[in-house]
Amino acid sequence: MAHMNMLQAINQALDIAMDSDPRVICFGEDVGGFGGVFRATSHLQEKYGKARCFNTPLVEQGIVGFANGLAAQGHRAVAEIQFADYIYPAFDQIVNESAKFRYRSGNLFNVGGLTIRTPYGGGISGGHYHSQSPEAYFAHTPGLKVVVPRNPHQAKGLLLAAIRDPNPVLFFEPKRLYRASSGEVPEGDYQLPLGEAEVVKEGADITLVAWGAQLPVVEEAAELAERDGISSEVIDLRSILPWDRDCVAESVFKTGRLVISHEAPLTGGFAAEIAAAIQQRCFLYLESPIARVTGLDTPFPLTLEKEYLPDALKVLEAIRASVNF
Amino acid sequence: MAHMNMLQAINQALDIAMDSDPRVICFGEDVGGFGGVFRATSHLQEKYGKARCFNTPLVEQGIVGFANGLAAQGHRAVAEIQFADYIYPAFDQIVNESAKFRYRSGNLFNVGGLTIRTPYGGGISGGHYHSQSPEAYFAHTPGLKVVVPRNPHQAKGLLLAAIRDPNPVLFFEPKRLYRASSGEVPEGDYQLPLGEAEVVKEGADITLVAWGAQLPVVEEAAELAERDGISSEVIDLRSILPWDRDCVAESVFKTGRLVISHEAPLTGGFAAEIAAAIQQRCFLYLESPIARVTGLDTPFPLTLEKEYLPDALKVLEAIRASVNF
Amino acid sequence: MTRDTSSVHVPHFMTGDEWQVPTFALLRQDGSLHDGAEAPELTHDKALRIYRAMRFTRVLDERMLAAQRQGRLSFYLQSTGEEATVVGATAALQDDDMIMAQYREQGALAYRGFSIDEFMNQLFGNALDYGKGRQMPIHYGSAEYHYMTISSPLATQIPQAVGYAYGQKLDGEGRCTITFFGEGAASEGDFHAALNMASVHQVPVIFLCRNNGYAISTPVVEQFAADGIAPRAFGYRMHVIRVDGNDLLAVYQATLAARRLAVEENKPVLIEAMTYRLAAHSSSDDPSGYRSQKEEAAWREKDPLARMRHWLERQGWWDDDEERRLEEQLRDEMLAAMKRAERQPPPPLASLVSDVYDEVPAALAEQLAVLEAHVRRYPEEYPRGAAGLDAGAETAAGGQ
Amino acid sequence: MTRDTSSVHVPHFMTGDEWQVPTFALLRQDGSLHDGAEAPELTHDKALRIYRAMRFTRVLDERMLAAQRQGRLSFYLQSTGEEATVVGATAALQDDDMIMAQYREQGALAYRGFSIDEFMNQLFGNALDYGKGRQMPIHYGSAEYHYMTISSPLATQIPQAVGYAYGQKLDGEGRCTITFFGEGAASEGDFHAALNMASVHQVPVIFLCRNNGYAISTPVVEQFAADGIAPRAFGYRMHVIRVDGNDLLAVYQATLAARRLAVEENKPVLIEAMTYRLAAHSSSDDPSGYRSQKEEAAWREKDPLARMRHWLERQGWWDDDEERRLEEQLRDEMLAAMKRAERQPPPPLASLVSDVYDEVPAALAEQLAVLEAHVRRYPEEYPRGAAGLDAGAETAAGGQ
Ligand SMILES: Cc1ncc(C[n+]2csc(CCOP(=O)(O)OP(=O)(O)O)c2C)c(N)n1
Ligand SMILES: Cc1ncc(C[n+]2csc(CCOP(=O)(O)OP(=O)(O)O)c2C)c(N)n1
Ligand SMILES: [Mg+2]
Ligand SMILES: [Mg+2]
Repeated sequence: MAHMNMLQAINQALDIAMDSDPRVICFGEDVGGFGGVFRATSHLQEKYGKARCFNTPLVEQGIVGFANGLAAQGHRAVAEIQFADYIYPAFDQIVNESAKFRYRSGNLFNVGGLTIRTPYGGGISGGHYHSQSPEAYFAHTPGLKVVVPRNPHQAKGLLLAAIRDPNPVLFFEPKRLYRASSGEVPEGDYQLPLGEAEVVKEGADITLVAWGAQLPVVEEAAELAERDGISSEVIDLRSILPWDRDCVAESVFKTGRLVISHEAPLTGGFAAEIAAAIQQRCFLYLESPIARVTGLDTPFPLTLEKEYLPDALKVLEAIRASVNF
Repeated sequence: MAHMNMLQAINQALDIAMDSDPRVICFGEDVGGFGGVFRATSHLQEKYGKARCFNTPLVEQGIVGFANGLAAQGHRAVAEIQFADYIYPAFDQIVNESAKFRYRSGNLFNVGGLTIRTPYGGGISGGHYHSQSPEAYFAHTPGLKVVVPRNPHQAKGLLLAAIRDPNPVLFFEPKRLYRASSGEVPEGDYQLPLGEAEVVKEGADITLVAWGAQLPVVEEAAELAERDGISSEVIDLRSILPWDRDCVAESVFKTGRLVISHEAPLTGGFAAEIAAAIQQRCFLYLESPIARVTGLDTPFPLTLEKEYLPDALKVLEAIRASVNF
Repeated sequence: MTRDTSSVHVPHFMTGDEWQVPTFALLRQDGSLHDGAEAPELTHDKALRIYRAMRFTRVLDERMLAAQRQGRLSFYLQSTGEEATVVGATAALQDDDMIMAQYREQGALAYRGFSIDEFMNQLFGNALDYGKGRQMPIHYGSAEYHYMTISSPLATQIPQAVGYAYGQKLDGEGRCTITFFGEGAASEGDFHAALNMASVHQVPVIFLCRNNGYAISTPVVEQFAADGIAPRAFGYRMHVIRVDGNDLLAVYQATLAARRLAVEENKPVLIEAMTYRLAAHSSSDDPSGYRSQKEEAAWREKDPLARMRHWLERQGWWDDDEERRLEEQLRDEMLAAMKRAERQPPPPLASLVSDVYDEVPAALAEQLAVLEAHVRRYPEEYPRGAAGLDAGAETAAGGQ
Repeated sequence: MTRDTSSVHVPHFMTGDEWQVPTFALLRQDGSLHDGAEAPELTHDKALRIYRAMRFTRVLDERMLAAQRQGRLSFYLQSTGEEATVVGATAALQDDDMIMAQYREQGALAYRGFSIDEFMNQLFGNALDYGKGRQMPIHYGSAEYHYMTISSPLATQIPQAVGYAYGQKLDGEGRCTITFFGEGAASEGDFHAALNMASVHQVPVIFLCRNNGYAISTPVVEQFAADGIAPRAFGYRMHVIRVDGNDLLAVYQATLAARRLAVEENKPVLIEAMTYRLAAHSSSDDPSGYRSQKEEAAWREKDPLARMRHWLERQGWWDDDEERRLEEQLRDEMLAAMKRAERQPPPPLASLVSDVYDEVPAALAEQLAVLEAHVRRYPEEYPRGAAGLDAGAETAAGGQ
């Protein structure tokens, strides 16, 4: 075990992936000699050479198009999009191409070697173009996997799994936690399973579901609620697509209450899917309406970012409302 | 009143919009002399000249980028994307630009004059690239309006409203109904309200919500259910964003049951939002879980399209399951 | 930026009109060589393989358009007029170089040996279609013949070809990738991204633009203001050549040379083939609304098949008899194959959910189970689904 | 495609190395004119207006970077080294021509008269910021000065500028649009789309590329393989000129000529200004990781402000005294304005939901109501939100 922050854990995962498989190639804007604007790819070019870790021209649709082709050819393409807010020029390559590549060819061809890493989320005074959480767009796209880690240990294990998974994976990195989150991380090579949620804290009265940077927020809310005598079960979804319905449903069967929280706007956010699926699966067990604590239905603001964000107090209020329903 | 099909109604709406306001400009791939691959823009170039109705180069990101600028300048830009499946190259211009233009400038600038028309949906043997229903991607994007008409009368009135609305509007045209749906349409200039659902058929036992090409499907299901003695209330959402929660909630307060249907894949489809919002709003009134009848969580197929589609029989089964819960 | 750009003190605008890109041509329509032209080395066998592929394509297009008109097929798209461009370029490659095409390149598959049955199974989307009946007719793909499955969104394959070729370069086995696309598709942002990335990363890729005059109804003058697509290469300091796309020998020779640059020097190349889409855009289109019969007739005079045939005849490699026999044979084989394909069952119901991922996720397997139960309840309403119900049990499990 | 392209019979590849785009320059660093160069007509007043805007920009950048370092600002981005490019181009336009910039063009606003207070209110995102504190510092916008609000996603403004200019052409009032962007942003697909559409539709737009050598850490050699951005114009048969971007007079003259082409002949023009980003990319960046001090020093020798000042001095229009007075005055004014801006309250809570649409939709008004109640419950946790609670009541209603 070693103590490190999330960026270091991600950098280690990339290093191990490249070291253990010569077919792993990392690229994106500024990821080469400079090591990425967040330094997630530091030293990789030095270690593995310019052919395996390099800068691309500034064109996201080209980066992902190139990555699709490289993955189809049999390499493991690990592309970085500098901010999730800038992933949209590549939307067509991701949604129409990566996601449908295997299906449309009847499995003659696939881009399973593709992983797209991108920092997402607010809390860093980024305004609406350095703060977005676009995971729900991709979660509506069969053929993709969507993964979000909550801490360094998760980040390393999930990223290694994502790179080696035989399906295209979008890996959203909570940039607010890049340096803020640190902890013990196994030194060696390990993987955590995709598509499986984790019960981070057991509880009896209410289930709280979140992912990525929102995990510390709901954990804090759970602690606050504890003071009211409310026992919360906290679930980290980890994968948004496919997502672990069984884990959430099991929990709700027990608690009868559910609060889901994400930073993205409410309408059409992924909490909607969870609420829709769980109200169906757990209908007779629900003691109060499923609540969503999310960003407002607006673009992401700046000066009033704190007010905008679904913070622990807002989650706490939702917990109280649910329990007192 | 005149009898016409949906394409004729759309063509009339464009004609009236251009005639009544010299600032309305129509463009897109093949929309000029040829009048569009579906002929929705027939004769407009002849009538209003090449400067106001023209072909663009084959580049969707350019079409919408250009349209954003033209709208910001004060014109009413009506851009056609040839198929909704090809709107993704313009995703960045729509989601990062059109949707946030007014907000980010504090209302100094806006692209309210923008309307994007695009045919969507399956049922025409189009396989996965001429059949998609991508409305949910845009419904997760504050700043946009998303509208889907169900028949010629609606198409004309809603399109005129969309073009004149002071906000950017995505207008999804159900191409399966272009020629298949015909009916009486007022000859003159009229508008139907955006953001308001319509109760198409009143009923007591269950509420069915759909939009666009799915309307005839749920209407047929309602008829079939009638034979079982089940009385369905059928709601056409018409606008997906903003959507008319009050109308749906009122209905569910009365019926206690809700089935929502769309062609897009289940996970993260817009039915999830409706279900999530209505289970919260109508919690104590629901007699059975809210059901969703949708496309499978796969890309759109071809040979087995009929099996894939959420047809009237599948809606009927959902109605029965809900009533017999 | 190694160039020593000179400095001037009077403002002067350039437009590219300062120079021009000539068209490389070898054959006259009558099959004779232009003055000063030299035919590439081409064996008797290879020349006939090329011509047979061209003729195959022409006959396939005629037959299948007719079948579409009869309602036997939902859709078809011809390559008529562009056979020399597609087959000529393919013939200049190694048979295991990768091809990433747009949709009008059936000639490449024909040249490589994709069988009539393989064509038909795709066109009819039956149980034997490699694509499992998921895409519209003409969306062929073949792993065996190194032909990437066609995808309808335009230009997406162009940057993919760059990535594919980059992988080939890393593998170091001397292979390259060719990507075909129309002059319309070259307007997409993906094209620009691809050219730039290929030239920066020195990738062994050949960009072959079929400039056939139209993108559906849109003529080139409404697609771009420049003299064709070729000058775009200058923006990336990429090697470029323009070629008479109806001249098999010229396309072949240009592509041979391009392949040498790509594979031996890691220099990507743009080839602009000047040709004409003699047929409608597709079976859904009627070109009489946007172009003149006179224009079409003028191009029919430049038919690439006739030109190649005349050359072959001059070599003494072909005659009317052989032509007639080949046509008849192709027609008969196609008719028979079409019937075989039509008789095949549809893909099994379970193929609806396989290949979305490498394995079928639990939630999707559940969706299939619900659908299967539904189809069993109403078998007469879903004849295709019911037909494939039991056949497909293992498919669902295996994901293949 | 009106060009009569000649036919050749030997395959020959071109790359664009056949010719080159020279750099238009007028001023030497010492303020004298190059041999054969002629200065554009520039009145004393206009020359000083230009120089003051350049100096304003330089001082603003210095002050605000310092403020950022002190933690008073979250972020800042300098234009240091590129003032001649931005101010020179702006000065050649009509004051009501539209400007659609990338983010490093504060000089354009300074030239047009955007006040120190207006700058500061945006930088501090306070209640007086036109953008209502929604975007990061340096995302200025001004309807009064025809300066489109900056948007962070790169290159999106380039096709928008084409649409804007198309609208101006329809209006027929002789106005045009200029769009600024970096050589990195020119790699985006939007750039290609914009050039193509502008040339096909003959739109009065000027594309001004600031080729400053870097896109964050990425040097031009990893951005493109060609000799700069200029040759891309040839792909669209667009007028293009390359200019020494540190030479105010040359940029001014080139842009004047470009505007004439755009407005009088509806010919879009690409200008590539060769310059250098003397500072870090932004306050978040440290260039020592990717370029040498030697390289920076060499470019510091070409400082565009010094060059312009030397020219002014040669005209007898400027001297050390005036320079010192101007700097002092600017510093004092900026300090005072910064303090004023910091004292302003934040935008009202209701500004979180206005301007998403022309009017606040019911569901969003509800979300605001819930938020307001929450902030009232925990005012000490949300000091900014609580501060603006009552001030903002009418804002929510009016949507303005
Ligand atoms: C991204 C995208 N936009 C639009 C279309 C619809 N479309 C199909 S083919 C076509 C014209 C293509 O023209 P060109 O590239 O010149 O090829 P050609 O048909 O002439 O061979 C269009 C607009 C599409 N398939 N994909
Ligand atoms: C679409 C998009 N991708 C990435 C970024 C992140 N980013 C901001 S500035 C920048 C470099 C831009 O370089 P250039 O265009 O040369 O302008 P300069 O900073 O040199 O003025 C990058 C990559 C962005 N803002 N938008
Ligand atoms: Mg074409
Ligand atoms: Mg730059």
